[in-house]
Amino acid sequence: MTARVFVPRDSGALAMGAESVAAAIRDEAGRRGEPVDVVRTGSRGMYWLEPLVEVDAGGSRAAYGPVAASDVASLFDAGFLAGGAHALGHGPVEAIPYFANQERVTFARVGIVDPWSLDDYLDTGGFKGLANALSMGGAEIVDTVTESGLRGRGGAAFPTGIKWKTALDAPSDVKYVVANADEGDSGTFSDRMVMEGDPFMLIEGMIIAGLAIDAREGYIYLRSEYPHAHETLRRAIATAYDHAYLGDDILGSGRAFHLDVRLGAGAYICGEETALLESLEGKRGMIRPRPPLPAVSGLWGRPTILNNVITLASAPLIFEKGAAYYKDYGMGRSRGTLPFQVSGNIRRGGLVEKAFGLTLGDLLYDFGGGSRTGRPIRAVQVGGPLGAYIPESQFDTPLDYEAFSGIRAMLGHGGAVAFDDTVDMAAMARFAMDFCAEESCGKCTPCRIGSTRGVEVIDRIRADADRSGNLRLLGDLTDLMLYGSLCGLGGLIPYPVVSALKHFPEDFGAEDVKELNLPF
Amino acid sequence: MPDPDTDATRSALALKLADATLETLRDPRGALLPILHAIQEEMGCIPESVIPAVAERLNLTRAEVYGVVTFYADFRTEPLGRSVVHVCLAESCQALGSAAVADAAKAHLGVDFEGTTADGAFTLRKVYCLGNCALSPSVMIGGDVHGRVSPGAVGELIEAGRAGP
Amino acid sequence: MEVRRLVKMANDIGAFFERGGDAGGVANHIRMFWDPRMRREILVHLDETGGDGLTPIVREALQQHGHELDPGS
Amino acid sequence: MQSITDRDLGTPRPKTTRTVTVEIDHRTVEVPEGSTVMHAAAANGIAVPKLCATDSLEPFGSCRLCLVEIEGRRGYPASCTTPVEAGMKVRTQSERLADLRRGVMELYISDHPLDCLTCPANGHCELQDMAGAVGLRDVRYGYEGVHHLDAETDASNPYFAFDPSKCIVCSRCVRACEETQGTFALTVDGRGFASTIAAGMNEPFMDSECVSCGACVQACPTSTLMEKSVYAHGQPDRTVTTTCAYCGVGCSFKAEVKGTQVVRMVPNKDGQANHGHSCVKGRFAYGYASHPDRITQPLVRASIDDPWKEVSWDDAIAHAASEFKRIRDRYGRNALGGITSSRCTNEEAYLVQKLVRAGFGNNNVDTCARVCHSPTGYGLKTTLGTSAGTQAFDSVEEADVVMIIGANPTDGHPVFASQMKRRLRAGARLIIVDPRVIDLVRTPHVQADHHLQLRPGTNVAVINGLAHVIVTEGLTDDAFANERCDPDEYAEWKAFVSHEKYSPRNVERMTGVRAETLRRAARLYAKGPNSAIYYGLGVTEHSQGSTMVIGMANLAMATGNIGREGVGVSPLRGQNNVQGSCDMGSFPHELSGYRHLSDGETRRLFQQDWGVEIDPEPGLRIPNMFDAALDGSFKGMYIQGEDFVQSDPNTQHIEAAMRAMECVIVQDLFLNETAKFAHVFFPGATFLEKDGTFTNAERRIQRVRKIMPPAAGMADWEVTQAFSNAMGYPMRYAHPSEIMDEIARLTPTFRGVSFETIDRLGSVQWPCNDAMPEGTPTMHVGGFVRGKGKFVVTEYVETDERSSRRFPLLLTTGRVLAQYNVGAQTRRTPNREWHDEDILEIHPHDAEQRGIADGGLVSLASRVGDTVLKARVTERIQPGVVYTTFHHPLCGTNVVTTENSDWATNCPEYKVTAVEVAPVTRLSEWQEQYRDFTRKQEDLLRERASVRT
Repeated sequence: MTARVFVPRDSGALAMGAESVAAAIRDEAGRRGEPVDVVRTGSRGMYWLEPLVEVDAGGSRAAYGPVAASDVASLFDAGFLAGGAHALGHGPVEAIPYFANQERVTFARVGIVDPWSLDDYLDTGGFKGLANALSMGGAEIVDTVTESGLRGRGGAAFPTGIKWKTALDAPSDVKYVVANADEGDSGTFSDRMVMEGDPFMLIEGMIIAGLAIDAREGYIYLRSEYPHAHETLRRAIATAYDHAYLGDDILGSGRAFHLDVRLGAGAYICGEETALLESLEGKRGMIRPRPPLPAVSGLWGRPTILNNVITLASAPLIFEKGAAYYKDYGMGRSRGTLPFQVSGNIRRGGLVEKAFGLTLGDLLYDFGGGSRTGRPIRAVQVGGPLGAYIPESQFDTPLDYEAFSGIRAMLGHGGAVAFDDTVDMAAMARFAMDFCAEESCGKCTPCRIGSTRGVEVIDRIRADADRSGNLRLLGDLTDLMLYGSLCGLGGLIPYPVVSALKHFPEDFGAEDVKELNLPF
Repeated sequence: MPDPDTDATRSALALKLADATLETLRDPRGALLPILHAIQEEMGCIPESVIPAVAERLNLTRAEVYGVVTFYADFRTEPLGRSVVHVCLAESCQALGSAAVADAAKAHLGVDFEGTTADGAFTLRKVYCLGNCALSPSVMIGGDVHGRVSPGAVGELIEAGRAGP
Repeated sequence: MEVRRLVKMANDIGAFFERGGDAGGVANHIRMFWDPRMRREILVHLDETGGDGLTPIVREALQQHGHELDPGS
Repeated sequence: MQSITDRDLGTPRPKTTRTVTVEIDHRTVEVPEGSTVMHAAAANGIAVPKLCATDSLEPFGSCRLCLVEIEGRRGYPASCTTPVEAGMKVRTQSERLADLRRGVMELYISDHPLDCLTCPANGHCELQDMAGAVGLRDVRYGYEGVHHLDAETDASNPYFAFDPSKCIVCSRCVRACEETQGTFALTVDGRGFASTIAAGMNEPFMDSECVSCGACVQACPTSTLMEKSVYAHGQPDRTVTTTCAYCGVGCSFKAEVKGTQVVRMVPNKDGQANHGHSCVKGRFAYGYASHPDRITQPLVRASIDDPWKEVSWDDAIAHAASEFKRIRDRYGRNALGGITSSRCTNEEAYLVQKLVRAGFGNNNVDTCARVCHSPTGYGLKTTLGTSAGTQAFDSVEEADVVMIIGANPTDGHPVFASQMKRRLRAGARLIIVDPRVIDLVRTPHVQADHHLQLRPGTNVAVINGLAHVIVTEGLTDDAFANERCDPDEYAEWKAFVSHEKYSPRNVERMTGVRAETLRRAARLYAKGPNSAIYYGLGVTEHSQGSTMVIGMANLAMATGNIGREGVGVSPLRGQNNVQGSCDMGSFPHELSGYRHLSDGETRRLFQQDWGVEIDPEPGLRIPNMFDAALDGSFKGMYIQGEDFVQSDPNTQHIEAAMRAMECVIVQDLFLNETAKFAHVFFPGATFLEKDGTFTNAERRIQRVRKIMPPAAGMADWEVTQAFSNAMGYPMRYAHPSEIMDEIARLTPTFRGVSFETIDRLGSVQWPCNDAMPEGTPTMHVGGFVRGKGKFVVTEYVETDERSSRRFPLLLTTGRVLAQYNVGAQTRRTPNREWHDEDILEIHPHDAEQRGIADGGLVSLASRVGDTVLKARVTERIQPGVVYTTFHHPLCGTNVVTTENSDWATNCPEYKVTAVEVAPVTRLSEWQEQYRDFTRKQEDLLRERASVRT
């Protein structure tokens, strides 16, 4: 019997040598005359174990990792094809506590199936949601999404049902669905994992969104830094066309949906939805003022559903298992699960899908295992480069949208980046301003000039040049940027800056931050 | 000094790439970015001299195309080294010492960010986030991402990524 | 005036009214838009040469409506 | 920078009559629904600080100065991008807002030179105003940070400078270039703090795609983009609203003046034809008014070989009158005639025709419309009942399909072209009928759906072919046509166009337009639902010009595309007042308001008012005048503001006619080509030097207002009046308004027109009378002016001018953006930097056959003459056809064009001349003669000084 070995093709695994591991397994199997079927999968999200090789061992999958090509011979020697014991062995994947303690809802398939295989997708419940949605009217689809309590997973957490309803109600003969796959926040990679590990789920979600508002065209706007996701999406879309999930007549329903991937070109700002639309239209990625909302006037001026990848990828499950099933997860107004991503200076970096309610400390210590360097974790930035730095005193905050805004932080896309106690928080504040200056589209004044001046002001503070005057100026500047900027780049960059200053004033040589007229 | 013959050849090639790209698109609107990607992939950059031809094909002005080229960090009007070394400087990588990795890369290559080695083999650039944060620090060399890169290992990785002329 | 040019102008007018065979239209147009001396000269041309160079419809117009065109009448 | 007297409401006024009630700063105000908060506030006298917003551009939201507080909303929404909602409560001022606004200004000024006192915008700079308004006292960032203060000025454009060190990157210039002008020549280079404004690929403005319309200059809130004239003269102190004296669009301008010095011309935002937009001519090319070539003293001479004598006005007028009387006595009253000018005011045109009819005692009056749009008058009057276009320019905003026939709006009527392009970008479809690939066939963001690239001279076949498809495919609006028009004539016309002769396949053979293209264009036009025809001299300047105008009117009537907004048949008039000069009774067969002399009632009205007998017989038309001059029966001509030696066809024929006359009086600004054959020269006044009115292509009558005294002491109407008095027919007008009062008294369609009406309404479109006291934007609403619309069959008659072995190519002619008509004005401005000579366009195939290289010198010969000019090898022109312009006298385009003309109106057939082109190395014989003659005439002019001193 041919043994099945699973080696991820996820780009994180590839960055750790998964390609050569897969080759080595094939070679070694050939040499030994043991028939092996190497299946390429997405990642389980336990990146500290990548490349994580799994084998089919009687109903469960035995895990070995991190495997280097040089380990392969010894794995064969240990009989890993039958789940044999080895120093790199972890037993059944599902039993690894990091994994066992998750609620894998959206990521149920990721790391398990071959993302290029439509059969794998269908075998695991794929396209059942679509089949159900095809029997519903647009309003019913939108109602279902509303009932599920799904909120935008891109960061703003806007109720998805309302967004879809706005696009449904906007009169137009042409509408669009756009997936925001411009996942540019440091510390986030869940979109990439979905696209690399379960692309049909995104495609299915987009088709459902198309059915909801009678949009017949969709685009995935993908950042150019994700070539593997691009490749996987292109293959999956081609397959979906071949099997009439996409095209002029979806599964014989008479409904049409077409889907393309378009690449960004190295502009963080294009993760902002209006800049994304400009970019998709082939223009400079400049922020558009709102109103009008994209749901009313989006791509080429037409009503457009524009959602983050995970948001759209959540739809198939909602339609497969019902709104109530999804809504059952979570707490308060944060329903369902969120794929948290823990990274930075952390022992067990990876993806943790959990219902809302887990605390930051749980994520850092229970899952993450504390810092990689073994030193105390001093600060965690949650929600990407525009997210606040959170000090240890707030690690007990539940990972929930409302709880986070309560401490003037944001959950964003669910990424948490840990820093140990060697971090210089004034340098991190400077970095935030510098990042803003690098990535500002240049439209609004507070961001265009303010971010550059912000770097200069922090430099003066760090150089102790009129420190108190410049600290006051930094307070005023962050206030202006927070309240005066056109979009979330300039408008949120005060979060890392001010939080760093407020929680770690010593790094700025600041004595009393209360005097500083900080915006929060 | 612009060389009209070279410019004409380049423009012809750019037009060919533009047409080939347009064929792959269902909606020709918004074709500019895909076309610029195709040109850059083939020609290593988007020479200013091809911008008028691209503009003409898409019925845009050259000002518009130029504005787009200069907006996006990916696009450049001058070619880079044969292999590009991207050091991620986003927060997660910083948390694990990407600054030291960057310094090591600079020292190895003898250039600063945006610099190209004298032999044209490498250009060093910074990047914000490769999506490999759980395996920081990350470096991308010639399109291949490497995780958990230590300052000591970066030189070897770079050399392994050296592309032939 | 050079009669060749008047003949050409008259024939151009004739060509427009040709289709309906509307000689009256030709005459009326000349009556409404031509200076009397031009009208006189073309009539003289008709008298003297029998309308050399004129198309049939123009000749017909001048013959049938000459009295309306003659500024002296 | 906008005009010094403009009020800027920040964002455009919404097009609605519905209102909502909101509260702003505790005041309850009623504002148009869809207004932005900023507009609502500004319209009620509440100024919210702003820099990136201006009411000529869509909201942008970048400067963040206009933040306000709105009850119930989080944060501080930008008032420029937030629409009002009923019941909304807005605060525009608070301490918090003041802090934020100061913060924004502090950032701006941290990257701005502190040289207000020496800045050309000093005193009229929005940045300066805002710094004051928000009370900026300190820039705590200092000035040592990164900045753009060392950026270099681009002075390549002759009219304005670009100083990026003053730039605040508000993108108003970029947006104006896109939204207002539609050229998209500007962009932002880079992003973030590094963003800078760039023309083209960061090129000098002159090398970029910029067409120098001035929209960016007007939009700029600082001195970044600033007229060089403001650098030179400083800020103006008053404005005078007047009307452009270039093309038939009739842009309203605010002349900004210091004393009598025009500092700059700013398009009037309230201008009803141009809505605040302009082109490179009207905006900048007014310098001819103070050009040293201006002649400012009357001149007389006995013969054209004599030197000129400078004399007083009294002597000049007495001399002219005595000469004209002598001619009248010797050759009879019909030996005299006059030409009214389409560049002068309505009042002046009216006065010249009155002088001819009442003072000379004949009807030998004509105007340059003879050689451009006379077929429009004939064709539209015949079919619809009025010799004028049916629409206002704004009508295009309601059009779904635009069909442009024989017009090149981006060059000839640039400001209307911008409005049209805006509509096209918003989705209207476009059909172009033109032998040449004009810009609108494909220009950034505009692409014609169909280009019917016909052979010159085959218009009527094309229009019949379009009609054939529409009729035979049942796409007509029979209900409309049968109700509004004579049903019998309609049926006859349908039968006529349905004939196989005009089937698409046959039309393809006749015209070169592919049958399928013709079919598709016809269907597109017929299905509209709102289809509008715009046309130009490519329709009228043909042997069948009038037929074609009739054909277009037929098509519009048959498809129901007339009598409402968004449809119609609209001539794009060439000269500023060509509509007006026609309205004023400048034609030899009709009195003002297009009433034929044969109408006894009308004649009696004038006879009573003028106290003279009016000859009931039509007079000579321009070409007839030349023929009569050569024939010896026409001896004296008073020519006001017209240069037909350059502009009219068959130059050598005209020159001979000029030499045959005994007294030619030219009234003009310069010693133009015609004046070189003159015996008396009356110095003319520019539009800046007199009062009056112009009527544009949409029948809009607008005021021309005097900004400075006439350079020669008298306005043109005063000279005509003095001349009339000297001729023995008394005129006693104290002001042009009295002339307009007389016009109104004698012209039913002008009954309600007066200077007072125009001043009150801004402008008025005739008919303006008791029925339509505020004028008539759209004609033929509910019924045609003539009663029943008249279908007239339009048989295609091939022109005599066809290619032959000897002359195998067809020449067609046109205009360029930078030059105007004979170029007398624009050649005397820096506009010549764009176009310094006429160029012959030739297709690569024809060029190669003849060994012609791009830029090479070629001869252009027809059966009447030949000239030499440079060639441009281009695929804009089809094989077998060549194209040029006629803006430069030495280039001699009209040496080649023939005396063929429109059957109905004698409008010359400029658009079709059989020619041959060949490479040469030197100028033509005519050009050598022209040079000698011009040199001699210039010497004779120069010698006048010595006569005086």
